[in-house]
Formats: sequence, C-alpha cells, structure tokens
Amino acid sequence: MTQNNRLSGGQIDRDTTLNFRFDNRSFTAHPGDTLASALLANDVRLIGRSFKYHRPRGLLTAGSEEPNGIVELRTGARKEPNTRATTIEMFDGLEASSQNRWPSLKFDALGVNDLFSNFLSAGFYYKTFMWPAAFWEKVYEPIIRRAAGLGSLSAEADPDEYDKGFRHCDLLIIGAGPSGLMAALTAGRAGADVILADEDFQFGGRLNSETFSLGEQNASDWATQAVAELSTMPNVRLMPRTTVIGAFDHGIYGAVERTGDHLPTLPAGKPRQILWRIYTKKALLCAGATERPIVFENNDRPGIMMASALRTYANRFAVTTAPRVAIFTNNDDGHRTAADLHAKGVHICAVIDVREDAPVNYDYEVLSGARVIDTKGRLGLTFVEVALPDGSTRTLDCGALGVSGGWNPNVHLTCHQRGRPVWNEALAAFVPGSNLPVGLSVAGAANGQMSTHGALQSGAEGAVAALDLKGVLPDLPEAEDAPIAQKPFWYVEGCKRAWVDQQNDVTVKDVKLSYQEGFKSVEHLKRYTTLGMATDQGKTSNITGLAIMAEVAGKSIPETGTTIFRPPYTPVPIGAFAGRMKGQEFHPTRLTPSHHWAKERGAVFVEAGNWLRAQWFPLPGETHWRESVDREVRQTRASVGVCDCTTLGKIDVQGTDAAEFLNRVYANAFAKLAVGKTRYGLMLREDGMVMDDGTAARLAEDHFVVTTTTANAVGVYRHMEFVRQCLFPDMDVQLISTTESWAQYAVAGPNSRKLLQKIVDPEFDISNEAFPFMACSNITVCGGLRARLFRISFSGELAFEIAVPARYGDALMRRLMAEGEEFDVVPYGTEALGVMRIEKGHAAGNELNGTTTALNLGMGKMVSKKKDSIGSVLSEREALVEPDVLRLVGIKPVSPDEKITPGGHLMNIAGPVDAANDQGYATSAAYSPILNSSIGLALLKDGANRMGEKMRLVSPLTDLTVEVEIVSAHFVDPEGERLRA
Amino acid sequence: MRYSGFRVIKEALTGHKGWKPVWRDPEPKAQYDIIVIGGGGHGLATAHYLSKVYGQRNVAVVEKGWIGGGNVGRNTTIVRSNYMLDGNEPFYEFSMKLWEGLEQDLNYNAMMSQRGILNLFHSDAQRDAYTRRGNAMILHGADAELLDADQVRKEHPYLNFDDARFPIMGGLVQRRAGTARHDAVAWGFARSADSHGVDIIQNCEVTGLRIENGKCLGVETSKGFIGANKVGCAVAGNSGRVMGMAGMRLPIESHVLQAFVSEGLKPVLPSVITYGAGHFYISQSDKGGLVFGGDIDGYNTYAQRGNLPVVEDVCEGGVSLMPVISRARLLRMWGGVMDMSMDGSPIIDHTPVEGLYFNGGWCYGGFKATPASGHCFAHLLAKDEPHPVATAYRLDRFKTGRMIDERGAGNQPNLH
Amino acid sequence: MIINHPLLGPRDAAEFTYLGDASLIDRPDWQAEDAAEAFYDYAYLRDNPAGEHKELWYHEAGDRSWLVVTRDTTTHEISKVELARDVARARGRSK
Amino acid sequence: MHDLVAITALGGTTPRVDTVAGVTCTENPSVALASVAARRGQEAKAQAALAKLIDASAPDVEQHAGGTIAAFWSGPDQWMVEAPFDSHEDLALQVKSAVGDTASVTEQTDAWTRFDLAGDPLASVLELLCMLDLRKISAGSVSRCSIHHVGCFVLCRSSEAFSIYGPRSSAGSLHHAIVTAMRSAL
Repeated sequence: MTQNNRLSGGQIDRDTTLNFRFDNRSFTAHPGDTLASALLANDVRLIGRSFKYHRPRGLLTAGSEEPNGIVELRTGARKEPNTRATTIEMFDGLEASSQNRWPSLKFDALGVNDLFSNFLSAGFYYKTFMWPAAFWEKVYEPIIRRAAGLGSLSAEADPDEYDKGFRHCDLLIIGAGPSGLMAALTAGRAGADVILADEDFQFGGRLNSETFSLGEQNASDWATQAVAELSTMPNVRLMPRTTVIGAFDHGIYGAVERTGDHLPTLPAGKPRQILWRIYTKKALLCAGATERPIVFENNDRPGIMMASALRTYANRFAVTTAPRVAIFTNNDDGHRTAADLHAKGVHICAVIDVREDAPVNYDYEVLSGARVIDTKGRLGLTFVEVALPDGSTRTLDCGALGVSGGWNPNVHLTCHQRGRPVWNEALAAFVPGSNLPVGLSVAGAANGQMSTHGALQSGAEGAVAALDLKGVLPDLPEAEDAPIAQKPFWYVEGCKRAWVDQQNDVTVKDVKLSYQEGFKSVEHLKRYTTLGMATDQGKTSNITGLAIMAEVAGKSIPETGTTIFRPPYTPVPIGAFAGRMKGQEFHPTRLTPSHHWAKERGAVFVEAGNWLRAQWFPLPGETHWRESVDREVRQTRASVGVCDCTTLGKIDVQGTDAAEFLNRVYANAFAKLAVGKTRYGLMLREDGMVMDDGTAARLAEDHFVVTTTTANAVGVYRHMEFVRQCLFPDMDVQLISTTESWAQYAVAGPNSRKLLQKIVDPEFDISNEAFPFMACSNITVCGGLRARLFRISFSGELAFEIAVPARYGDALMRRLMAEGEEFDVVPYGTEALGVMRIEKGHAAGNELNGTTTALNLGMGKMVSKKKDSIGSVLSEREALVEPDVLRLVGIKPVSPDEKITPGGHLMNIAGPVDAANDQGYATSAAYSPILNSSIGLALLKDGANRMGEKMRLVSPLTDLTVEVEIVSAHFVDPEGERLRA
Repeated sequence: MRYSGFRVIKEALTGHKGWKPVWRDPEPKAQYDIIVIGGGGHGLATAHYLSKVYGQRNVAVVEKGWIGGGNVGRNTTIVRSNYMLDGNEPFYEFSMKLWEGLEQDLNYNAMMSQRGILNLFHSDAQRDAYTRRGNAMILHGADAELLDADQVRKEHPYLNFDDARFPIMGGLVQRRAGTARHDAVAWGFARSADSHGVDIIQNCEVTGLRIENGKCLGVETSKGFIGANKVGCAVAGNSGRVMGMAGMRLPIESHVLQAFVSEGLKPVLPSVITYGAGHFYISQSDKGGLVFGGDIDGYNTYAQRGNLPVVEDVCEGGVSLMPVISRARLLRMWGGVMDMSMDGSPIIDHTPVEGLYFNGGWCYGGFKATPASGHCFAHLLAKDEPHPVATAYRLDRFKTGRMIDERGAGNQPNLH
Repeated sequence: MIINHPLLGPRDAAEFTYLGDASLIDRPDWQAEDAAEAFYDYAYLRDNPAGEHKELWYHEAGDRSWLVVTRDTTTHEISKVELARDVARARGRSK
Repeated sequence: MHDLVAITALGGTTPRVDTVAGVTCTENPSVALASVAARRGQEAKAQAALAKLIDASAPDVEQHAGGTIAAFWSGPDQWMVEAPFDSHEDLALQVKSAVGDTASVTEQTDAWTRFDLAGDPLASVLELLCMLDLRKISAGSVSRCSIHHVGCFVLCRSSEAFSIYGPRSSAGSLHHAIVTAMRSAL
C-alpha cells in the first residue's frame, strides 16, 4: 500500500523503506517514523476500540499521552499489550494488531454496548447485579471480566532481559525540548555533571514539530546542533529513549531507558530496558506541556485529534491525517497548526474558533464565535457540524479535525511527593506549586513559560539557579515570544455523549451524574467515573473533567480541587523493576564447601534460606527418600556419619568483656565458662520469646566462637551489634562473622572418635579423658592444617564438629569418607539430621517460631535471674507463666504404623473436636528407624504434667485423626550416656 | 432510594434525573450520642452497624477530608479469613460471613468476588505452618484446602515451575476468600448509615479531644466543638496522632505500604495468590488491572508514598513467581499509612479515658476486617462490652503477655 | 532515601536495616522496683510522632554501624545522623 | 605440611577467567585475609601497630594502603589485612603477633572470594552492579556495598583495575552478576 498521506519535508529518512504489518496488512514506513505516523501515512485512521462502549477509535495525540491509539506490539512471548502507537519507534518487520475487539476491528460485536450506553452510566454496576446473590460470581462477573481489560498478555514467560543501574549527577534535566537543551548547554558549558534525559528517541521536543526559527536556524536544526555540542562534552550524559518515571526521596529519580525496543531483535546479552536509579544533587523539570481538548458531541471519532498532534505529524513526520482538515480552537496556537498544514498543501476547510475576535487569515476561512456541535463517520470522521454565532449551522466535509483547548504544563513529577499544583488564571491551567520535591525546580512550558523564548530563557536561568553558577546567562537565539491568546473553553454547552476520558469512556454526562449523586470531590469523581484511571493516566482528561465539574458546581476550578499525579510518569514493564533478580537469580545462591563433592555423590539438595544443603544422599537402588534417610540415621547411630553444618552462623566474639557481653545476650550464664569448653546458649528477644539458640566455645579468656541457627545468622549478628553499640557501648567487645571462613562438619556416631583420630594430628589427644563432652580446641589435621574441634552433639550420639579453612572443606570431606570406609561411614543430609534431633528432642526452627518462651520449650530454668540478660524481665509476664502454658512434649502414635502430621492439633481423647477444645499442636514429626515408629514433638497445654496421656492428633485439613501418647521429648538416650561416651 | 436493575433501567429511560446523592452533606449538630472519628471503611461500617443493628440513630461520623480517602481507598482489596490463632480466626471468619451477605445488607454492589486465595509454600517448615493454620481455620468453622505442587500447577499453570529459585511445593487455599471493590465498600456503608440517620460530616478535621475529669465530652474540629456521650476513634494510620490528643502512647507505629496496579488486561489470573518465598501478592480486578503489593517500606512515616527499593523488591518477587507478567506495565503506585501494631493484630477496646474508645492497629489487614471491625466496634460503643469475637483485641494484652502474634515477629512492628 | 552516614557520607537507605524509635537505646534497669512496667513501656509503647523522629538504622550492607537518624515522618527530610554508640554514651549508657 | 588440596570458591582447581571486549574478570584465590578490630581504648596503639605491619599509616575511612601486606578500612576501628596467600597462609597469626593485645584478630581468608576486574571501561560495568558514585572513586578507595543482594567490598586500584570481595559461599551468584553485567555493558 502506498503512503498516500505523506507530505514533503519532515525528519524521516526517505532513502530507507521499512516494512511493517498492522492487523495482518502490510505497509511501508521510513526510519524516523513512529507506528502512529506510519499508519496515518498509509491512510489508517481506525486503530482501536474504547474500553466500555467499544467505540471505534483512532489517534488523538502524537505523544506518550495517547489514550486511544494503543495496540498489541510484536507477537508470541514478546507480545506487548496496550502499547501506544505514538511512542513505538518504527523498525523493519514490526508487527502490531488492534485489541479489545472481536471478531475484527471494523466489526466488533461488543460495539453493541454503545447502543445500551444509556444503561451503562457511571457507576451503574454498584446499583445492580445484586440479585440473586449467587449470580455475581457465576454469571455477572465472568461476563464483565471478559468484556473488560484491553490487550491480552502472552501466556509465555518474557524471554527478554532487563538491567538495573545506578548513576549520579549534579543536575538531572528531565526533557530535551528548548528549555531542557538550553539548560543542558548552560550547565554543561560550566563543567557540571549533567544527565539529560528525554522519553523521545529524538531530542528537541516541540522544536521538532515547529517551522519557526531560532536565530538563523529553523527550530529542529537548532536542536540538532545543540545535541551535537552536548555530545562533545565528557561531563554531559545524553539519555534518549529514557523516561524519568518518578521523583523519590532525597533527589533519587527513577528512569527507564528503552535500549532495545526500537530493534527488531536484541543482541545476545543485551537488555531490553534498563531501570536507572539516578542520584542527583539537583534536578530541573523541562517536561513541556500537553495540549488539551475541547469536548463536544461525538468528539471521539477516528480523525479527530489534538491540533498540535496534526502539526507534529505534518512537520516532523511529513504526514497528514487526511487531505481535508478543519481546526477547532479557543486560542491562537490552533491557527498556527492551520497555517503549517496549509503551507504543506493540506486543504484547511475552516478554523472554528470559539472567540468572536478570532484572528483572521486570508489563506483559509476562519469561523469566529463558532462551535462544533456534532460529527459524523462511524469508523472515521466524514463531516463536522458547526454552529455559527448567528444560530445557523454549517457542515464541513473533512477527514480530520484538529482540536486545541490550550495547554496544560506537565507538572506530574512535581506531585510525586504529594505536592499540589496551583491554578494560574492567565494560562487557565495548573502550574507547579511551591511544595516541590527538595532539589527539583521547573523550567519552560512545564512551568508555564509557553513561548519558545520563555522556554530557552527559563531553561538557562534554571540551570544557573540550580547549580548556583556564577557569571551571566548565555546568549539566547532569537525565538518567537508570542503571548498567550486564548479564551478558556472546556466543552460545548448541551453536549451529552461527549468524551472527557476517551479510553475509559467517561462522558460529560457521567461527570454531571456523579456530581448529582454526591461525588463532589475530585477523588470521588475519579473513582466513581474511572476518569483518568486508564493507561494514559488522564493526561488529556483529568483537568477537563475537573473544569466541567467546576462549571456544574458553579465554583471556580481551584475551589473545586486539584488533581495530583503519582509515579510512574508513563507505565513501565514490571520486568524492568525486577531486572536480573528473577528465576534462579531471584536470590543469591549460597553453596557449602562440600557442595561439589555432594553433587558428585548424587545428593538431593534443599533450599535453607539462600543456602543449598544436601537433603539426603540416595544410593543406587533406593527408590524412596525414606530408604536413604533411614539408612543414614541407622548407620550414623550404629557407626559414624558426617554432615556439612557450615551453614550454621558463626560469630567471633573477642575482647576483655566478651564473657560479660555473652552474659547479657544469652539467658543462661557464660561468665564462668572455662577456656576450652563449649556451652549451649539460649538467646531471648527483649519480649521474652526465644530468638535463637546455639553454642559458645571459649577458645581463650577473651575469645569466644558463637554459633547461631542457619536461619537466624544474619538477625543474631545484627542483634549482637545492637547490644554492643547501642546498649553497652563501653564494653570491650569486637564481633565479626566467620560463617564463611570455615568448613564445618559434624562427625557423629559411636565411631566418630576413631575416625577423627585418623586425621587429627597425633600431638592432639581427643580421648574422652583429654577431650570430654563439650570440649573445644584449636588443633591441626592431615599433617598440619589448622582446624578447630568441638565436642558437641545435635544427634545425641558421641559427636564432634570439626572445622577447617573453607577452601580445604572439599578435600577434608573426601578424606573423611576415605578414612571412614573401614567404619562404613555415611554422609547424612538435613533430613537425617532432622530425624535425629527429633529423636533427641532438640527444639529447632519449627519450635523456635517466635512465639515460644524458654518455659514453653522446657528450658525455663535456664533463664538466669541472677543477672541482667535480654528478655528475662518480660518473660515473666503473667500469661507467659500460667500453669497451663504450652510445654514441649513428645508424641507417639498408639499404633506405630500410623503417621504424625506436623501442624495437626491435639484434642482430648474424648469430647468434641473444635477450636474450643484445642490443647496444642504438633510442631515436628519424623519416622524414627530406631524406634520403628513415627514420632513427633508438640506444644501441649500443661504438657509437662500429662505424660502418658492418650490424646487425638487431628488434621481435618489432611483428613487425619491419630491416637497418640504423650511422652518425653527425649526419645533416644534420655540420660545422655551416648554423647558422653 | 432502593437500587436494583429495574431502577437502573427506569432511570436510563428517564434521563437519570431521579438519582439522589448517595449520602447527605449535613452540618454537624451540637451534640451526638456517639461520634465516630474517621470516615474510612471502619468508621463508616461502625456507623452502619450502630444505626442498623444497634439502633443508635444519633450518630455522627467526622472525616477530615472526603470519605473513603484513607486506606479503604488505597489497598489491594483482598478479603480472607485464613488466620491461625484463637484471638484472630473467629473475628475474621465473622467478617467473612458479613462480606458474604454485604451487598444484600447494604443494597449496594461492592462486588465481593469469592475467587479464592492461594498461599504458596516452598519448604517443609512452611508446609507444616500452613497445615497448622489450615487446621485452625477448619476447627473454627472456616474453609481451607491443602494443595500439592501438581494441584497448584493444574489450577495455575502460568506460575514458575521451571526455573524457580524456590520451587513451589504446594499451597493453602481458602476458596471463600477473594476481593471486593474497595471504594464501593466505603460508599455502600456510607449510604446505608446515612439512610439510617447518621450524619456523615466531611472536611471536618478533629483538632482536639475535650477531656474533663477523665471523661471525654466530645471533639474539637475545624467546624467547631461537637459534643458526644461517647467518642470512637477509627483512624488507622493516624491513630498515634489522634490518640496523642488524649495523651496516650500506643503499641503502634505508622508505616507506609505501597500498592500497585497494572494496565488493564484480559483475564489471566483467576484468584488471589501470595508468594511464600518473596514479598508479593496479586489479584486481577474486574476492570482487568493486576493489583499487587508486597512488604511495607519499613520505616516510620505518615507520608502516603514510598520509595523505589520496595517497588523493585515486589516486582522481583512477582516476575520470579509469574514470568508472564514481566511485559505487563505497572500503571500506578500509591502508598497507604498503616497502624503497625506490636504483635500484628488489631485493638478494639475502651481506653483509660471514660467515653473514649479505640479501634486501630490493623497493620495491612484492615480491609478484609472492615465489616467485623465496624460491627464489633459498634457493639463496644453501644453496649460497653466487647463483642464475643473481639475479646482478645485488648489494649493491655502486651502488659499481660497475651499477644496475638501470627508471624512470631515480636515487638517490632515493621516485621509483622 | 539517602542517609548521610557520619563516616561514609551519603548512602542509599536500601543499604540499611531499620529498627525503630531511638528510645530503644534507653533500656531500663532490670533490678528497678518497677522493672516490669518499665520494660513493658520500653518494649511496646511508642510516641510515633508525625514530625521529627529519632530512629535507629543499621548499615547492614555497609560498615555495620548503628546510626541514630533524625527524620521528619511527614516529609522524610533528614536533619541529623549520628553514630548510635555516641548517642548511647551521651545518654549515659556504658557497660 | 598437610596434604589437603584446596579448591577455589567457584569450585575449580584453577582460577576462573572471563573476558568480554576489553574487560577481564579473574577469580583470585591467592590472597590471605585477617580482620583487625581495635580493642576499646587501644585504638591509637592498634593503628600504630597496623601501620608498622603494612609499612604505611593505617587506612582512613574507605581507604586501602600498604605493600606486600596491605590493609583496607572495613568499619570503625576495624580493618582487613591482605597478603599473598602462598607466603602468608597463617596471616592471622602474623597480624596477631604484630598487634598483640591492642586489637582482636580473626582469620578471614576463606570468608571471602575475590574477583579482579581489569580493562576499560569499567565504569559502565560497575554502574550496573552497585550504587557507588564512580566519579568520587579513585585509586586507593574501598567501599562496602551490595551487588545483586550480595554484600561486597569494592577496591579501586586504578581506573582500569578494581577488586571485588564477596562472601565465598555466594561466589557463583556474584560471578554470574559480574559477567552478565560485562556482557550487557560492553
């Protein structure tokens, strides 16, 4: 198809032709085009359907404020719904399709809604669909949901990558129009670190859309030259295709750079977009202004556009929407559009100006004091009906109507910290208020300087003021400095089906109805009618809606209220905020020193926080995980097993006050712990609940090594720093984490000593006498490698933990396996670890759930009352020491073949099963291959006094009821003889 | 005026001339039996139940701005009763039952949509905790189901089952949970309360509480003093400010919770989903927007806005769980100020000041509680005794050690 | 947000972990007559001001310093940043 | 001499090297580390002892200094001492004997993994990794910061040479982040 709406000139590369498809029809375009300009060039006016009434819609604007011209871009996994045709930079092979229509754009079945529009008035759904009650989910809502929504997502995962980055600058300039370019030149020449960002792929802003000149040059040439100068400055970073989306606290701005959206395909490893956090000393908002419509009957037909958009398409893209064009305006800027189009050979049917004293132009007809009262053309504008001052009407035959209602400064970012814009009577528009984000100032049209000269000057002044630059302003090129000449005019009296918010189908009638129903605040208006809630965020509709409500209320606009804007300035792909932190990279993965060895052994791994830990080590022939775990438990208890426990937090605590410090952070006493000994430590939160537990080994008078649970390592370290720095700042204590330094392995089982004796260097005696239970020492292994040995046991067996520098962890594990062959040594994972700790009745994560006290866990006596320790006072509160508080007990099914379900609740053997009779709950469970029975730990009311009692463990969720016996939590070796052996 | 489909048709045919304001805009009287401070969801619900259930007609709601402008108008609209502890579950299940009959009770379509909520788990410990929770729900008469990974995949094939850093092991489902149209909830309660004679007074900021000899006599406002026999404070987010006027310090901090909505999309998400390995929960509104959120920013604030790190954190969780939403665009973000309490649970209680009652500490769970909170607060105000399902929400529970701590995070509000 | 670390200069608040009101430095005497009441007040009650707030931040991804930040909770403006250890000493805390 | 064979943090027997365009990322296991934290009231003495050890004054906030044995600031009155692994595997002992009771010393050699970035332009790679203001960073400066949620030290040796220390257990994730940023930026 030929581009028969192309005009001469423009900033497109006519030497190159690009092919693209829209709704499966092929077209051609040129570099420099947007999808919107290319469609218009090819005489395509109908692009989409509206949200509610499915009215045929075309383009309204030429920028990111576009409400109507939204399409699904690309295909397959890369499909992007709701993409503005006006911001899509043309590339070869581009594919787009219209959305929210069925079966086709021209014949949309739901267009029928338009006929019933009278019944679908604002908020109608709040008043109906209530009977019968059951019908909402079943009937009404599914229909509404199917009809609602706009484009559709691909069902596939997004194949593209996104990056995040961080940049710093003295001055961030947002917008590269006349004010932004002038500000950048001023600040850049002064040597400041400047970032100049603009959402467009071509810097220049409105200058690219105008024909007037700056100094000797025409506007766009001046912009090109300014960019050329800026690009030679090392202290200036130019960021085209970059939208500054939000102004956050303390001068941090979010910006999204579209590095790949204009490319047919992304080069390998390159991101589609980059989310930048820009740290600024100062920022200057040069975001320009957005032209606003005048609202009239049937003002939403394809071909009815903003006048400035027609001008942009003609001057920048060399395109006219139609050969015959009319203009409807309340200000002189509308006439500029008419003049430019006329100069390009477009036929101007007439300029309809609401002002009686409209400027006359002898090249085409001007209808002063006239209004547009209706339009015709189902799929595209054909006729415009005009009411003349004398009461007569005229029908104009035209394919496009340019509407100009004046300009609204783009104040959005000034509102991002809840600042409110203020009404400017002269402009009849909101301008930035006084409460801007700290460090942000505003220049150019965004600040109400509507002339090009005003923009250039305020841009230069803005840079000078922001950076406190000495010296005079740079010379400014001569530029138009036309005063504002407009008569505020929001909508044509008497219109009903006249669209304020075109995408969400909010009409003048809806605004009036919402006021009639008492929704008088702007926020109520928005929420009740959905005005401004569409993907264009109301850029062309909010203020008009407010103005119409003000007229209805008989109040001034500022009396009626303001409307503020929230981030992001334009919608941003969720993926851009996620960056690379997704999939496997969502969180960093922490590997233990024996990971590579365990992988060779075919271990099954499990996430433990960010760690990956071996869960069990299946042998060939083992088909069920229980086989492996049972074997690991049996072999460990029968001979010896090895488990990587490096993930436990390790904190080096040194200093002359180290012992006293531990006395404060642990509930039990540490001051008198002998050097060379280890002690179990119970740590409480200040509210008396158990925070964590672990061991503290005293390597020297002034040196301890403390362990934490894997889950709480970070929190406990933070807590200890808090106690050290904030509570006892004069204690001589130094802390540092050593979790990663040491590969630490538990060697457990009756033969653990024999195995270790084979690798511990002979000068170290680890016999029971020389190295008894809870001993600890620095030693060497394998001929001189420094190591640490602790005789502690989580399994309840004779056990040690041995630590060597992490880089040797892999080798040590292999050595232990080799030396252990004669004992039939077994590596065991977290499952077997869990089984053995339950058999031994050790509380762990499931019991340390943040709501349990030492008393609950059977360690009440450990909380020393002879000293000051965190949490001891509040652990005494009445409800925490009542006789029937939960106590940790063991539970055993009465018939061993039955299974304990963690999370099941305990009920008395007789009586109702309900919340009122809840006695407690099972925290952990496992199958004990030693007892050949399922066993569990539970927290039971007054549990300590209910040993031997039969109860029901109920889990209606999993449809289980098991009769259990309450027993001691210490299933294995209650006297602890084994671990002292 | 009763709303119905027939009414809508009739009005449509007669040019919608008959629609009346949804609530009057009265000037305050000199004296009321009961004044509720706060024209948000909870305050308006309180007024509705006071007038409709407890027969209190001489009631005013005073609101500093426009009604529904607080958290009821800035949340992620989720309704559920999937709590674990005795102090909570009966209350939230009571609330769920009120939601189920709300449209008919209010004659206003708040679009309560019972599309279900799925809480995913990714570890054995999480599964055990959810099992305990699900059992507690059932024992309290609510509904709960436990799904394994395959069942989750059947219902939600678009979740990340292929390269998840924290694989989905299953989930706890409450089918009766869902979402409601948040603004409509506020408007519906307001309309009903108004129709039962309650004065809803907008743009009337409380500037002080008149307290003499330990008794609260009324409120000083931007529209002058308004007397009352009883004053109930329901201003979650600003509880510290208002109760501060009575010289009270609370077990509460104010924090901001951000929420997000995407551009409108054709239906992709059948229910509400929460991620167990990251800060992310999501649903899809009837208009097609993906409504999602995550963790609070974490620092004390009264500003209704947040910062980028949490936005990124939420989206990282979202894309990790649902790679299909990566190309969907985030359209709007906003912040609501939350009463974060010291155990993550609310307070509905009388205060040491006679005639002054307090409702707050809702953390970020206030929306789902709206009907029950209103009902129970109305009960307390009308009868001077706690409603049976709200007896645990006492102000003194931290002193006695009767915390209701679902998360086990203890006395650090920003962890709840 | 940006926290101007007394030693490191401006750092993004994302590097820090927030605890809460700086009154958490003023831990009561465990042996006092009213210890129970005092600890309840210390652990649970907050001024929660709308305005200037002294609060504790921990430079988790930095130098591990605890800081006392004076910040306006209505504007987020930060007027002062101190090392918590210095503040604690100034408030009479020692060993 | 013991007979256990070490592996690198990335699990290899030899260090990993990746080159994209003009920038190379090299895993560097041949460094020994020990932390030094001054005892309360001994700060001055500890600094003096450290200065003697590294033959340069104790590094100020966010600085590093020294020769064969060097040190960098890691926190208030706290430093990390660096030395070649082969000659100083027992660095902690050497440092302890140098500082005596004026400071607490802890072996940190295997707590960290080190990646050396060399080439140009490094700034465009680093700005995708961490929020440091690279304009303010010059040879001799050190910053602790977070890279893709991993807490790291970033040492600037020259505008074309940086060292990144990250926790050993996260070496794989950190390496992935660095190389991904190189491919993206270069």
